[in-house]
Order: sequence, then structure tokens, then C-alpha cells
Amino acid sequence: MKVVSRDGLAAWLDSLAQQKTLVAPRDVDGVLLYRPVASSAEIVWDYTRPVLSIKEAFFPATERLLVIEKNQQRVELQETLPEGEQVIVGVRPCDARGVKALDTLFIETEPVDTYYARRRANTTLVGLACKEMGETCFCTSVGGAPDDPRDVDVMLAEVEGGYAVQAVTEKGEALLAGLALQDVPGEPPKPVLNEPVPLPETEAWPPHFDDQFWEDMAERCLSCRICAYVCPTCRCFDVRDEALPAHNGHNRYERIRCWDSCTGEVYRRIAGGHNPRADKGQRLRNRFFCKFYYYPQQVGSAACTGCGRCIDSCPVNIDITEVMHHLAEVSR
Amino acid sequence: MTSLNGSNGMAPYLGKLVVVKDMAPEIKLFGVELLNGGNARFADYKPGQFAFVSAFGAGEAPFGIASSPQRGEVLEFAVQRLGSVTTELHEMGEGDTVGVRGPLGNHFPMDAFKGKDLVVLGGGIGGAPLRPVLQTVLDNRADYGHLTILWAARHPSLLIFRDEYESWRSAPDTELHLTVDEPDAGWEHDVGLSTTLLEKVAPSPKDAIAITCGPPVMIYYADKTFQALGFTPEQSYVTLEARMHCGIGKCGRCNLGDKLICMDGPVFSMAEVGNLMESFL
Amino acid sequence: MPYTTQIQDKARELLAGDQVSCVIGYEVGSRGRTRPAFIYDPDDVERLVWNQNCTHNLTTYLQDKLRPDRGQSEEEPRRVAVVVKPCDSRAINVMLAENHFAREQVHVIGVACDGILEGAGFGKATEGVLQARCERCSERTPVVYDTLIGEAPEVETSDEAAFADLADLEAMTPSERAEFWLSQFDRCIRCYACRQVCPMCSCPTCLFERDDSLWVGMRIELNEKRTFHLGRAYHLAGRCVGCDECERVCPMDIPISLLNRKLAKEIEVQFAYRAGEEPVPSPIITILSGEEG
Amino acid sequence: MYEPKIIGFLCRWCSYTGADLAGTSRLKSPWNLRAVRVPCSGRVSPELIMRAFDEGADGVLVLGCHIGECHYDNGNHRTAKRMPVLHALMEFAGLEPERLRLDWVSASEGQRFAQIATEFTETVQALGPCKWQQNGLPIHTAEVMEVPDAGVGG
Repeated sequence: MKVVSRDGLAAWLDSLAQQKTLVAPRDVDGVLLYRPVASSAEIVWDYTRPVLSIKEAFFPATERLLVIEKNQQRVELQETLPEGEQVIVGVRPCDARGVKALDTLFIETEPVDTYYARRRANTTLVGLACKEMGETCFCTSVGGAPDDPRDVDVMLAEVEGGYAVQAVTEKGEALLAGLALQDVPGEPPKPVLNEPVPLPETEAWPPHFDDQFWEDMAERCLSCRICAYVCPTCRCFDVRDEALPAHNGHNRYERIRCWDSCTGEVYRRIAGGHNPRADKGQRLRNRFFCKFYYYPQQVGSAACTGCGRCIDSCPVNIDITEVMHHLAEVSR
Repeated sequence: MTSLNGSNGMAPYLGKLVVVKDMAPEIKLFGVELLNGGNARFADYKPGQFAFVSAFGAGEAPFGIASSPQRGEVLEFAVQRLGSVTTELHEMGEGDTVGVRGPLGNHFPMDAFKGKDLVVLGGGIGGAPLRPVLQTVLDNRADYGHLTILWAARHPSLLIFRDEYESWRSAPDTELHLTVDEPDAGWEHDVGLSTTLLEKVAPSPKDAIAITCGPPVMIYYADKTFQALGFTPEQSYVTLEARMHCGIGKCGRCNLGDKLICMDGPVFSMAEVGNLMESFL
Repeated sequence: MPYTTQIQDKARELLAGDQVSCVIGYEVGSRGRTRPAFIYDPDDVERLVWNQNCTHNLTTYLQDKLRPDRGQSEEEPRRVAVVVKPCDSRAINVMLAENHFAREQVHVIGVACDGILEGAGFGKATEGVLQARCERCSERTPVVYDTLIGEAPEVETSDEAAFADLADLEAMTPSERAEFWLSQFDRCIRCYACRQVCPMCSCPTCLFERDDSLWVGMRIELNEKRTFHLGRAYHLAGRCVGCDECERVCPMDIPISLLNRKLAKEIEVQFAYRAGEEPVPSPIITILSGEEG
Repeated sequence: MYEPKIIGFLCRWCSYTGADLAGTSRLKSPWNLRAVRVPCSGRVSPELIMRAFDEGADGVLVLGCHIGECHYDNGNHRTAKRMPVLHALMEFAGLEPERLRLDWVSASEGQRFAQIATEFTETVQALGPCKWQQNGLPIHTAEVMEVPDAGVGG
């Protein structure tokens, strides 16, 4: 394996931070988040996973789509596309899997989402293998692994004296140019794995659409949006025009899209007031069906990477692995 | 599909309102002339497709296209004032600029309908996306069999496209039935639910196609009535609507089971969505 | 007899006697985490538990559970039982004062509370470490109950403790406070968990989430996040009972309760009123007594 | 000298008329105050005030009828109770307390209106620009891919 010392890695990251936006896990007032860092010293290396996934870096909570300038009957539109290259360091394999799942929707399924695609093309992912799985992690049950290098450009794994470095893609290769690596015999240590959770077959879902189970589980659901917003693959959004300060005496607006979640009460409510998913049981069911049935049917990739964030942050213990266990059991 | 660089699915074309006409209380018909190359994109849209119309500053909302390209380049939309976008549109007049993004979604398989009798059932503003179906049939009258139009609304004043009823009635092999929930003094047609009218007219399912659009509850019960009349799910088509924000399969909102109304629809046969209708209500 | 057994026995009695249709209590769910439970069948009461992880304020479910079904007769309103801690019980008084339901619709199973553990509900509780709100709490017996479980321990009451941690912020300059709050609100993702978990946040559509809201846009950005949090705090002035569930559920650890307690303090200073101690409405949503007309 | 943007929410039954009187009496009052006529000071919800600051106001002045003179009996009683609570909250969130003021001006008190408006403007002026407003995403011209001649002549 190729190995870089801690100091060597830090120096390389510091030089990267001079050229591009460097995003990495950082302690923000006691909350671990992927955030831009000015130097490698700000990076936290020992963690299970940040509270939010890296989807923010591609699909930000608020994104401007257009700027609209209106002067009486005259309208001008400006397309606002994201610029600038970013390198994200310390990406967990489950998060990288999440980006892959978003790629299948935003890029691989026509039409391409211009904004997402632009950010994706301008980003290099440097992964960091997990030494062990967190308490709520189940990536191995949904086709991933704590040291899975498939979805990153460069993979790091902690070894004695530094990090083992693996260039996975050409983009990763290019990024590594100039980093002094040492050939060391051996392999990074294998991560410690959790007991797997049974993954129900895709076909197991539709027959259980009408089960009482959903309503029972949703009874304690608060219809907040934590699960969707911490999720590496949830990508529902809302679009609206909002006012900007006037410009040259003309009204100015921006068309924005913002995160939204199918668990929210008004998610499907239409202007006339009709809400086909007024019950929280219907909404929670939709979320789980989307993860394991709808999304795979629609774009061909599963929408759960086993990161366990929704389990960790749900205030009322709605546990996706409990759903998987249940489905596996009733469909056996 | 954009006025900007041609690839951004979220960027609209600009268009000028050339027609703004009151059709009913709170319902207006808007005619849009596209600018900046939008015409090419809309040269060959099909009955059943929809588009997002922007009232810049308020936002955009999806509407079934109520016109047919064979009748000219002006795109028409029937808009009921309900939310912020439609309220803003209702404030606008001829000459004002709107945005149009589309055409989106699938369409009625008009070719497959050729030679068949058609029963078209429209409820309220839901009649709007069915107008291009009627126009296509009337403009190519010999290609289709008997045409039965069932048009329903809550009140006579809420019936849409009233000034076209004469031309529908006078077309060969075509009948028009009207019904309202609450008649007014001069009302000479049926009174009651569209399903009651449907039972009374009782069209034969033989070599026939049923096409429905209206409020979810109406679609649900109309389907049951069509089934009772002997129409199979494969013979029964609907066009559905849902809250949506992109129209291109990204925003996730308009799913009906694993179907996305914006991409897999809005036109469905009941064979595709019949078992999902309960969750549409 | 352990509290758990007493709660189970009461629940069984209420359900078997048809006095209530549902008992809202606590159960131990997946990974040993305590969570809300809804019991309809006397045979299921064994699921109910009481422990130091019973952090959730279950009164937040009351309005939904007591809302009449369409066509339901007014003579026979729904009745449920709910397990409450002293802090939670104050929420019942506020809801009664605001006429969300009638007193006889709720059988209150009050628990004399020793305090709840920090990390409760998320499987991160540490034995012996109480939540900050419990450290401040001087009220160990529910203010309203039909059945009382356990005996209230003697606790030294200290009025200062309730607002002690506001002092640091109050001592700052306005610009230091602005900086503090902006850095806190910056993390907000508008997941609305704080609002959703709150028994007092019961508007059918939140003022800050209306499609046509004039007050706060859809952006998940600082102006909007701050307005949401300040607006929500203001709407809770004189109504917030200090259960601090908003702060517990916040995935971004925003110290939301500071805002609520600041206003609780203001209301107490200006109106000598504490939310939920009696079933009377907040002084700032009523008119000045004796001065009207 | 910094010229602050001041929003005044003025009750139509008293202070708005008071402001008019100040004008017709040719009393000097600052031009910085943008008056918003409201039916009652009780109509001035906290959202209105926060929105004004969010949109860049440097100061907000709420003027209503004297207690006992409300056209709606007790609208200003509500204002009198709510505003101090909002004031405490905004101050706690980092607003300089001097930027928000509630006072009472009757329709006949043109002089009083001019005095309060002048005093408030001077206070806010001394504080300088308000840093409350947090701007959204900046508009970079570099972000603009293409600005087509998309306009429609009016």
C-alpha cells in the first residue's frame, strides 16, 4: 500500500486549500459538519459521521436557479450556475454512496439537472474508510462497506504512522499529483463490522402497502423533516420566486429551490387545499417505500446507504432498520 | 429546453400574453405567444401534455395545455385562481410577460384511439386539458368514431369553453351533455353529478375509449361508473395532476406509487394506476 | 410497587372500563430507546414503562388524539389518558386555557419525577447525569392529574436557578449577542422538529410555512431562520412550559430554550405569571384586566 | 452623517393624523421616517417589525393612541403588553434596544410627533447602520452564464 504521513497529508491539504474550496468535517460549536476549512488543522479526523451528509455540497439547502429582473412588461432572466472547484475530504463511504444515488437521478436520468451536474463535475471526493461501524450503521446490509472505495476519487485509510492512499479515479490520480507516497508492505486493517440487518427484496414492498404497520409506526411520528434533511439521498425540493432588493429601479426576484420533505404535512397539499397525503402514516410509508421501492424503480439505485443518521436523530425512535426487519419478516 | 443555453430544464422560455379572457368567475383563459425560440420547442406538442407557467415574482405552476398546435402557435391555458401563482396570473393583462417551461409529460395516444368511439368526461377546470383531445378529434373527424362529450361543473357559470359548445354540438357524429350540481333559472340541461349523467347517457364500451379529467374524487367515482358500464381498465384513460415543482422527474413530489405524474403521466390508463387511486384521493 | 406497574395497572383499568380509548405512555423501542407508545387494548398495557429516559412531552399528541372525527357526536367526545411529568402537565393547563379540549377528555396520569437523563430518547443517556432543565426544575409533582404515581421527593426550590444561565448572554453587548445567535441559527436547517414536537405549536398551518407567507420566505438562510426562531419564541411567550423538547430534538444543537426562557422571565417580571401553573391564558394574548371598555 | 432608514407604523386614528398635522403646521420632522399607515397600533404584529429589520430598516417606530383613547377600545392595550416582550426578545437576539420604540401620539399632537420622530431619528443616526439584515446569496455577475436579449418591449 501507498502511505502518506500525517504531516505529509496535512501539508498537501493545506496547499489544496489555497487552490480550491476544501470541505471537511469540522467542529461547528460542538456540532460536526462538513464545512469549508481554511487549513487542515481545522479538520476533525476521528468521528463516526458528521450530522449532515455531504449532499449539501451538491444539493444545497437553498439554491438559486434564476435571477429575474422585471421592468413593467419587460422581463430579463439570468441563469445562475454554481462556479468554483471543491475538494471534499473525509467523506465516509456511505455518503459517497449517497452521492452516487443522487447522480443516478440528477445526472444519469434525463434531463440532466444543470445545477447539480455542474457542482458534481467541479468536485473531487477524498474518502476516509471507517475503522469500525457506528452503533446505528448498517451500510453492509444495503450493499456498501465501511471501507468501500467505489464512489470516491481518492480513498484514505488510517494506518500506523499515517494514511494509506488509493487513487480510485483519474480525477483522484490528478489530485494526488505531487503528494509524496511511500510504498509500505501490507494492507490497511479491515474494519470491524456490525451484525447485518435483513434487506427485504424489492418485490416484498408492494404487497405490504396497505398494512396497518405504517399507521401504527407513524402514530408517534412528529412529521418533522429531520430524517429527510440528514439523509444522504433524500432530494425533494420546492421551488418559488422570492423578492431581491430592487435593482436600477426594477423589481428583482430570484427563483430558488429549497430542501423539502415528504414527511411534512403540506408536502402534497395543492393550492385548492386538497391533500392526498394528509395522514402521517401515508407520509411515513411513502418515505420508506421511496427508499427501497419507488426510487429504485424510478432511477435504478437504492436510496438508502445505511448511514444510520435518521436513526440517530429521530426524536421518537422511528428506526429504519425496524422497518427492514418487519418487512423481511412479513414477506418471508 | 430553455431560452438561455438550451439545456437547463429549470429555465423557462419567455412568452407574451396575447389573450386574457374571462371564462367563468375566477377562471381565465390565457393565450401565450412564445419568444426567443420557444416556438420550435412547442411546434409539435401533444394533447395531454402540460407546461409550467411562470408569473415572475410569484413563481411557476403546472397547467395542462388547453390548445392544440394544429390550431395555431398560441399556447392556451385555463387558469383558476387558487394560490399565489394563479392569483398573480389573474392580475396580468395582454402584453405582459410570462414564462413557459415545457412541453412536459406524456400525452393521450391519439393515434391508438383512431377508429374508436370516444367518451370524454370533464369536470370543472379539469375540462381544460381535454380540450386539445376534442380539437384533435374535431379537426380530424373522419379518423375517430362517435364522440360523446360529458361536461360538468358545480354551477352553470363555472362551465368552461361555453362559446365552443355550438361547434362541438354541430360536429358530425358528436353529442354534448352538460350537467351542473346547482342549476340557475335558465338551465335547460341535466342537474346532478357527472357520474349520474354518465349512467344516464350510458355509452357503450364496445370499441370505445373513456377519457376523464376532473377533481380526484370525480375521477375515482367516474372510473367506478365506467367499470360498471363495462369499460375495462385498459379502455379508461385519465389525466392526473398533483403538486409538483420541476416537471422533469427530479423534485420527487408528484409520485403516485412508483409512478411520477410528471414523467410517467399525466396521462395514465386505469390499468396503470387503478389500484393506486385510493392514495390519490 | 414500581411506577411502571402502577402505570400499567391504571392503564388496564381505564381501558378495560372503557373510560378512555387510548393511553399515551412510554415504551422501550428499538435499541433499548424509550419512545412514545399508544395503547388501545388492555392486553397491551405491559408495553408501558416508566424510567429516567421518559423525556418526551406526550401532551403534544393530545390535540390530534382528541380532535373529533367528522360526524362524531358532540355528546360523546373522545377521551384519552396521558402519562405526564410535572413539566408536561403544565402544557395541559395551557391547552385547557386555550380551549383545545375539555378537562374531562383527558385522564392525566401524573408521575412524580426525579428528573430525566441527559441523552434520553437517543440512546445516549448517562446514569446520574440529568438534563439541564431537570437540574433547574423545582417542581416534582404535576400541577394537574387524575392519578398520581409515586410520591414527590423533597426538592429545594430556587427561583434564581430557572433563569441563571441567561445571565451570561444578558451581560453581553448587543453585537456580541447578535454574533452568538447568528452562529447558532446558521446551523438551522429548518427541519421544524422544534415546532413539530411542541405541544403549543398547534396552528394548522404555521405562519412561517404558508405558501403565501409575507413574513418569512422559503430560503433556508439566516434572515429566514432567525425570523422563524424569534417568531416562534414570541408566539410561545407566556405559553411555553419549559419542557425543552425543542432543544432536545434539534439535530443541530441550537439552544432554543434560551429564547423561550428569556421570554418566560420577561413575562414573569412584567405580569407575575408562569405558563401552565393554572389553566388561565397567557397575559399577553388577553387584554389588560380591568382596563377594557 | 449617516442617514438611517426608519419605518414608522402609525395608527390612522391618531399618530398618522398627528404626523399630518405636524406637516401642515410646518413643523420640522425628519424625512428618514417612512410612514406606514395601520388601522391600529394593535395591528403591528411582531412579524411586521421583524420583517422591517430583516429588510434593512435601521429603526422601527410604532406610534399609537394614548391609553384610553383607542378607536377599538383596547387595541393599544395589546400593543402596550406585546411590544415590551418583543423588545426584550429582539434585544436578547442582538438588536440595539434603541432601534425599536413604542410611543403614543394623538391626532392633535403634531408637535409631539415631530419631537418623537426627530429624537428617534437622531438616536438611530448616532448608532449608525443596523447590522441586523443578513443578505442572501450574493449576486455575482460571474454566475450569469448568458443574458439573452429576452426582454419584451412594453
